[in-house]
Amino acid sequence: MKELKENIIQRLKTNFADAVAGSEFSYNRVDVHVKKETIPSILFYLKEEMGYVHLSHISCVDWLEEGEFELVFIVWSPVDKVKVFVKTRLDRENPVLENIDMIWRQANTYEREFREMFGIQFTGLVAPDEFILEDWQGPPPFRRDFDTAEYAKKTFWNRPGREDAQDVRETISGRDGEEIPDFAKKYSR
Amino acid sequence: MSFFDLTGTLKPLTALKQFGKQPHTISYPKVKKEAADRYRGFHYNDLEECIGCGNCSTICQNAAIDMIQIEGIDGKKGDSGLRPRVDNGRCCWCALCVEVCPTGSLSLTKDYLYVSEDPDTFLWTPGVDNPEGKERVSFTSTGDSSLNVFQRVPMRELEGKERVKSFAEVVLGYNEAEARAEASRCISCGICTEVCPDHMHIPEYINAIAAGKDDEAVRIIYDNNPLPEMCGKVCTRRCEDVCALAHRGEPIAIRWLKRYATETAVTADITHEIVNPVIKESNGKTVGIVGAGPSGLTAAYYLALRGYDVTIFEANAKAGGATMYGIPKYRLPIESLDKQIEYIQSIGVKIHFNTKVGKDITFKEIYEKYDVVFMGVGFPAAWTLGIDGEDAQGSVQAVNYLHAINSGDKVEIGDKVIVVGGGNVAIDAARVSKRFGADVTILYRRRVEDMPADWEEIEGAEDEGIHIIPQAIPVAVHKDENGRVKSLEYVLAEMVPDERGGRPKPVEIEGSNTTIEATSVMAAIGQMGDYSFLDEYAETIKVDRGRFVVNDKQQTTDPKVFAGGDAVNRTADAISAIADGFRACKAIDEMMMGTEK
Amino acid sequence: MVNDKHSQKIVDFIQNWSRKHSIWVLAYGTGCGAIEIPPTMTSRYDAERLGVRGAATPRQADVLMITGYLTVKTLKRVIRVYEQMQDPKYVIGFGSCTINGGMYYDSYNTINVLDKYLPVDVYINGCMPRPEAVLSGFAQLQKRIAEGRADGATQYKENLEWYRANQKRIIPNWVMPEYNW
Amino acid sequence: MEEVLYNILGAVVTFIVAFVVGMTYGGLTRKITARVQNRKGPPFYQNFIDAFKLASKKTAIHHGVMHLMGPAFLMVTSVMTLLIVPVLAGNNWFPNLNFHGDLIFLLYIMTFGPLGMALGAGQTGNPNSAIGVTRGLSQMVGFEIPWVMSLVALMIQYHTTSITGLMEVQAQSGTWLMLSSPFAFIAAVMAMFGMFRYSPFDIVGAPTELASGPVSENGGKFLFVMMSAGSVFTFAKLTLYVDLFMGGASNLVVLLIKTFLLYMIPVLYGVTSPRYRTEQAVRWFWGWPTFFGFLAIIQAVILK
Amino acid sequence: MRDKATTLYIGPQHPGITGNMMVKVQVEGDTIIKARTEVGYLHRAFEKLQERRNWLQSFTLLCRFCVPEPDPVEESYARAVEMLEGREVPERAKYIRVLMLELARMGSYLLWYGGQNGSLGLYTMGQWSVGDRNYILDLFEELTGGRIYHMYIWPGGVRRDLPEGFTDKVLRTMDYFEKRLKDYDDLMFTNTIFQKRTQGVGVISKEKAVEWGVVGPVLRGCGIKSDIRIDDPYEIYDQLDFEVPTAEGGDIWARALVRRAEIRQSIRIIRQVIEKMPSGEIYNKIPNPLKWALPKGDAYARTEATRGEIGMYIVSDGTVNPRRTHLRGAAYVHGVSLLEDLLVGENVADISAIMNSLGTCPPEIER
Repeated sequence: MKELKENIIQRLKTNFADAVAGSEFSYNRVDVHVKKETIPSILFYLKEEMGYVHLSHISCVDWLEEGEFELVFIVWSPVDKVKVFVKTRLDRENPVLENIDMIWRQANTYEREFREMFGIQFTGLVAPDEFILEDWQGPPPFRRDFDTAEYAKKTFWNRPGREDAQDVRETISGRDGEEIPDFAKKYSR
Repeated sequence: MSFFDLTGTLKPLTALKQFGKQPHTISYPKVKKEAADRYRGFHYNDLEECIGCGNCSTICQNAAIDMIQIEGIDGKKGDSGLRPRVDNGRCCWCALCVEVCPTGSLSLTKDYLYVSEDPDTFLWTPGVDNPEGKERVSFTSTGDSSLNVFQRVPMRELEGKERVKSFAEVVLGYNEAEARAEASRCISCGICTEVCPDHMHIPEYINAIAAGKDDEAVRIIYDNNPLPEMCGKVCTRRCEDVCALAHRGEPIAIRWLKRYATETAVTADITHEIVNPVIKESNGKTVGIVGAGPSGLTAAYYLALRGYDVTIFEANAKAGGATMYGIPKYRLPIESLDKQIEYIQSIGVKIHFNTKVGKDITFKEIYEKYDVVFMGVGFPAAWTLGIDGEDAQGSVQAVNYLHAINSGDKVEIGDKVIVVGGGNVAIDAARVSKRFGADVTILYRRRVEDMPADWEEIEGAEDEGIHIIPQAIPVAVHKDENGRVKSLEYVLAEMVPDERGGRPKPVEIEGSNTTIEATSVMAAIGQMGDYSFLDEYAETIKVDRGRFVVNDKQQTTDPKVFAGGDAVNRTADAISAIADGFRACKAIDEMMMGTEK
Repeated sequence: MVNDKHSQKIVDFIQNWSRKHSIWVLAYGTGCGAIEIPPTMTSRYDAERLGVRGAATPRQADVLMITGYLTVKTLKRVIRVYEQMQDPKYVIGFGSCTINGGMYYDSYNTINVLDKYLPVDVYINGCMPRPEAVLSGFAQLQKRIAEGRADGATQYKENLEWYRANQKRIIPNWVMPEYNW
Repeated sequence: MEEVLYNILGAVVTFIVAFVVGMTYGGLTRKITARVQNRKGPPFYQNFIDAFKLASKKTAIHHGVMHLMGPAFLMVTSVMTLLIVPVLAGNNWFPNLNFHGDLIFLLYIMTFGPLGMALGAGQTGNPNSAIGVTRGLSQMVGFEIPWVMSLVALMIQYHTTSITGLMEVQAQSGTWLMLSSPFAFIAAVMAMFGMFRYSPFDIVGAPTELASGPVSENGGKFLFVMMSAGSVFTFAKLTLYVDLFMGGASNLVVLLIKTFLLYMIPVLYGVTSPRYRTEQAVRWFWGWPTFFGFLAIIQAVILK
Repeated sequence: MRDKATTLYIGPQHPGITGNMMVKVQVEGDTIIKARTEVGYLHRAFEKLQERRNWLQSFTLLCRFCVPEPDPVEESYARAVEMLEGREVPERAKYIRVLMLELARMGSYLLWYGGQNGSLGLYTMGQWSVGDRNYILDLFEELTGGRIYHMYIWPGGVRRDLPEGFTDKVLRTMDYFEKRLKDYDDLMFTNTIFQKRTQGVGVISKEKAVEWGVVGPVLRGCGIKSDIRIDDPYEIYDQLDFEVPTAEGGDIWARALVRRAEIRQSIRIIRQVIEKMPSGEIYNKIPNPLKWALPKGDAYARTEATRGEIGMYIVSDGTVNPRRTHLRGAAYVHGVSLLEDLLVGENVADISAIMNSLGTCPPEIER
C-alpha cells in the first residue's frame, strides 16, 4: 500500500511540476496540492492514464482568515483502491476556476452549487443561474462571513413567550454579587 | 417477453389470498401500541434532583431549552434555582440534553402525543407540566451512557514512603495535557462560584485553561484573588463539593487547575507581566493594615491597585500569616508563597515585618496615621485540651508546633506522637511529625467520616502510615518522673444519634479506658483570637464570642476600622479570609470615594 | 326553509359530519415529515379507516399538511397551493419546525413560524411525529370540524392583507395570481 | 299523462338506486382492495361521505363554460345510458327507453361523456388534464374495437340491435349469452377492463404521473358530480353486461349478485396489476381482446 | 398537440415526485424532448448550520439529510470524525453499526418497493411493503428510541447497547421477511405488466454510467460490480460473507433486480452479524462535548447506502466547531444532471418510475 501511494505521488510529480504531496495517512488516501491552473489536466490525467475513473466528491472550504477558498477533488480508483485528494486554493476575492464537467459530467452539479453558495466562477460552465436558491439577494450564503443566525433572526419571526429565560451564570452571579470582568466573559459559556 | 406470459399474468393474482388473512392494521384510536422501552418522547425532569446547571440548555443545538424561575423552587448553594423549560416547537428529541445532564434528573418519557390548536402551548416545563411522566420515563441517562466525564484526571503524587522522608511537595501538579483534559471536563455551569466565599470566576478560568489560554486564566484568577497559587495548593475548595459533576462522579479538580494555571507564571516578574495589573494613579489616601495574612494581603493588593497607599504591619518575619506558619511546607512550599508576596509587593504594597502591633507599634498610632485601618489579625492562640497533666513537657499545641517548625526552629517531639483532633491542623501536625521520624497516632472523638479535615489529607496521612483512632476521647496525660509526657489515657466513645436531628454525639463508654505510650501530645482542637493590642479602642471596636462584630462590608463597629480573616468569619480558611479582604477593599473604596450606596 | 334555524342546524351537522369523516390530504411532502405519511397511509396504520386519503391535486384536497420546515422557495408554492384549494380547507402543522422553527431556527432559508403565513388549524408535536401522533392530529382536526371551529380559511380571507404582508416580506419576487376564494 | 309521471318517477327511482348501488360498490371495492392490501380499509359507506363532503364544499374554480360543462356531459351520459339499459325486466319501477337500435345508440352515447370531459379538460389549461384526456381518448379507441366487435357479433348472431331483444333471446333459449357466445363475452369483458379504468388501464388519471389527469382541475361540487356520474355509469354498464350476457335479472337481489360478481373481475385484477402505458394498453386491446372479437364475429357469421 | 411542445411541471406538488422537487419537462405527445430538474425546495443549509454547532451537536442534524435511510449519513460522519481524531471503535459497536446499516438498507428498499410500484400503479405492493417496513421501524424504535431519526451511530461507537431479547426479535423479523419477499416476487417481479413497464426504460449504458459518476444499485444495474462495502471496506464488512448482485441492461428492470437481490443479501448479513456479535464495550467515549475539539485536518468517509455512495467530508480547524462539513449525497449525481439527460426520449408516464429507480432523494441534493 505504501509503495503504491508513493508511486502515485511520484507519477503525479513527474507529470505536473507544481504538484506537492500533502500530509501522509495510514489508510488508503493520497493528498496532492496543485495550482488551480493544473486542475483540469491533472484530473484528466488521473482519470484517463491512471484509472481514477470515479469522481467521488468535490468540496469547497472557505478559509476566510487566509483569504482563500480550497477546492478538494476526491477521486477513486476501483483498481488501486486508493482515494486521491487533489487540492487547490483560489483567491477569495476573485475565485475563478476552469470548468471540468467534460471530464466528469456530474461535476456540473457541484459547480452550479459552488457558484451559487460560494460565488466561485467556473469558466465555461453552461447551466441555469439558479440552482438551489430562488431570488436570493444576499451574499453567497456558504461564505463564512455570512451569518445565517443573524439573517434568520432579522428575516423570520420567532414565537414570543420565551423572554423569561434566564442565564444560569448570571442568575448565580447576580445572587452572590460576583462581578465578572469583561475580559473573562468571553470564556463564560 | 413471450407472446403470452401465463405465469406473469396469473401469478400476481395469488396476492388475492391476502384477502382471507387478518389484516395487520393497528386500529389506532381503539388499540394503542405502547412505545418502546427506550422511546424518546417528551422530557421529564426530576425537580428534586435537578440543580439547574443549565447544561441541557447549552448542549441544545436548537436553542429549545430555557432556564426559568419556577414558583416553589428557590436557589440555594449548589442549586441555581432555575429549571429547564423545553420549547417543543424547537425540540428534535435527540436527547443530547439527557446525555449531558450531570445529575441524571432529565430524561425522556414514552409519551409522545400532543396535538393542539394553539401554537403557544408548546412550551413545557418538564416535571412541572407532566408530573405523571415519572412513571413513564424511558430514555434515561446512566453513568455509562452519560456524556459527562465523571472520572477526574488523577493527580500524580509522591509515594507514601517517599514523601515522609522530606518536606518535598507531595502533590506534583498537573502537566499541560492533564490540565487541558481535566479542564475540558467542566460544564461551565458556574454553580461553584456561589459557594466560593470569594466568588472566583471559576468557569471562566477553567474554560481559558481548556482553550489553552493559560495567561488569560491567570488574569481571570487574579481578578479577585491575589494569592491564587496558595489557594491552588491548600484551599478548602468548597466549590468542589457542589460541582455539578460531583452528583454522579468526581468533581472537577478546580483547585488543581488553579494551581496549574498559576504555576505557569513561574516567578513574580512573570506573574506581573502576565497579569499586567492596571494600577490607578495615587489618590493620596492611606490605609494601614494589621497582619499580613491572606485577608490583609488581599485588601492591600486591591487597594494598592486602586491607587491607595497601603502599609502592612506584620508581627512575624515573613508575610502570609496562617498560610505561612500554619501550613506545612510539603503542602505549600515557601518559595511559592514568597513568589506571590513578592508580586504583591511589586505593585507597591509596603510591608513592615517583625512589627507586632501592641508591642512594636501601638494600634493608636496606626489608627491616627491612616485614613482607614484594616485588621486581619487571625487567631494566634490555641485552645487547650483542659485535661489533667496537660502542663507536662512534650504536651504542646499543634499550631504552635507548626509555627515553630515553619519558622525553622527545632522542636523535640520524641518518637511517639499523639495528635488530638480531627481538623486539618491535626493532620498537618501529625504528618509533619511523621516527617521527623515519629510514630504518629491521631485521636478523634467522632468517626473518621466525621473528621472536618479534607479527605485527601486524611487519606494522605493514612498512606504515610499514620494511625487514626476514632471515637476516642482523651482523659488524662500521664507524666513520667521528669515531668515529661509518658502516656495518654483515653476513653472510647459510641455515637449516639441526636434526638433533635443534629449530628450524632460521642458518648463515653464507661470502663473502656485505654492508655497508650507517648513522647509528646499535641492538641489540635481549635484556636482563638488575641485582641489585647486594641487597648482603648476595645470599647468602640466590639468583639463578640471571640470575633469582631462586622457588618456585611467587613466594617467593624468603628466605621474607620475594617476587619477580616479568621478573626471575623467562622469558616476559618484562607479563601474566606481573601474574600473578606476583597469585600473590605471594595467597601473601603466606596467609603473613601464617596460612592457608597 | 334554509332560513329555519333548526334545519340550518341539521344541515350544518350533516355537512360537518361528512367533512369530518372525509379528509383528503394533499399529496405534498413539503419537508422531511413526509416520511411518516406513507406508514400512516399504508396498511399498518391505515388512515383510510378514518376517511383520510390522499388527493393528487389541490383542487380536490381538504387538508394541506405542512410536514415540517418550509423553505422560502417552498413557501411560495405552498401559498399558491393553499389558495388553489377549495373551501373549507384546513392546514395541519406537522412537527416542531412549523411551531417555532425547530432544528432550523437559525437557517437563512427556512421560515420559523408557520401561522404567520398561513392559518393553521392543528399542530402535531414531534420530530418526527409518529403515525399515532399524525392520526391523533387528524382526530383533533375532526373534532374541530365537528364543532364547527375549523375556520382557518375564513380567517385567511379576513386577514388576507396581514398574511400577504408577511408573505411578501420574505418572498422577494412575488408573482402570483390574486386570491379569489 | 299519468304514465309519463310514473315514468319520470321511475326514472328518479332508477337513478337513486343506481347512485346508491354504484356508490356502495365503490365503497366495497375500497374495502376489498384494502383487505387484499393487508389493511382494514374504510367503511363501505365511505364513498357516500366523500360525496356529501364534496357536495358541501364551496367551489370557486373558473375556467370557462366548457370546463363547467365537462362534469355535466358525464352526468348526462351516465343518466342516458342508465335510462336506456333495462334494469329489471318488466319492473315498473325501473322503466327504460328501449327502442330498436338502442345498442348502437349506446355505443355512441357512451363515448359522449369522455369527449365532453375532453373539451372541459382542454379548457382548464392544465397540461396534466390535457394529456390525461388524450390518453383517455387513445385508450378508448383501444377498447372500443373489441367492445364493438363483441356487440357486432351479438347483433349479427341474433339479428337484433336492441338490448331487450338480446334479453329475450336469452330468456327464450334459457342459456346466457356468455355461454352461447363465449368469445363475444370474453372480448367484452376484456374491453370492460378499459371501460372501468382500473389497473392496468388507469393511465388516464394516474396520480403518480398526471396528478389524476382530467379531473385534476376539478374539485368540490365538480368532483361530486363526476363521482356520482361515475357511480351511476358503473351501475349502468354492469347492468348492461348482465343484460347482454347473463340473462338480465328479474329482481334486484339477482341483479346485485350478478353485477357484483362481474364487477369484481376488473377490480380484483386491478389490485394486482401495475398500469400499462397508453400505447401498451392500446396494443393490449388490439391483441387478445380483438382476437376474441374476431372469433366472436366468425362464430356469429357461422352460427347466424 | 403534436406540433407544439407542452411544458409539464412534475412537482413540486405532485404525487409522483420523489420528495419535494420539480422536474420541468417539455413533451411532444407523450415523449419528453427536454427535461430540467429544479431543486432547492428542501434547502436548509445543514452544512452552514453545522458550522455554528459543535462536533456533537452537528451529529443530530445528520439523520435529516435523507430521511428514508438516515444511518449511512450518521455512519459516514462518525467514521470521518473517528478518522480525523484517530479514535478507536470497540468491536461490538462495529457489529451493531453494521446491523443498523443493514436494517436501514432493508427499510429503505421496502420503501423503494412501495415507491417504484406506486409510480407504476401497483399500489398493493406499496401497501404491503411500506406496511411491513413498520416492523423494521419497530426494531429501530426498540434499539434507538426513535422510529425515523435514530441518532444512534455517533463518533466513538453507538449510543446504547442492544436491549434484551433484541437479537431474537431481529431474527424473527428476518424470518417474516424471507417469507414475505416471496409474496412480493409473485406480485411484482413475475408480473408481466411490471416487466413490460420496466424493461428497456431509462437505460444507462456502461460507458455512460462511468462518465456520469453513477453509483450504487444503479451502477450495479449496468453490470458493473462496484460496492463500497467490498471495494473500500469499512467496519466489519470485510469479515462478512455476502455477494454483490449485479444485473445487465441498465434499465429500471435491472436496477429492480439488483435491489431485489440486495435485500436478500441484507438479511444474510444481518443473520451473520447476529451470529458473530461479540460482547464488550459499545462506546469509546468522547470528552465533554462542549469542549471537544478535533485536531486540524480533514477526512472523508463514505458508506454504501441504498441509493449509492454517501460520503462525508469534514474539515476541522482545531476548534470545537467544524470548519466545513460536506455531504456527498448519492442522489446528488443521479437526481440532477443524470436525470435530466436520462429523461429525454422517454415517455411522460415513466418519469416517476425512472426517478424512483434512480433513488432520487432531493434533501440529499440540496441539503
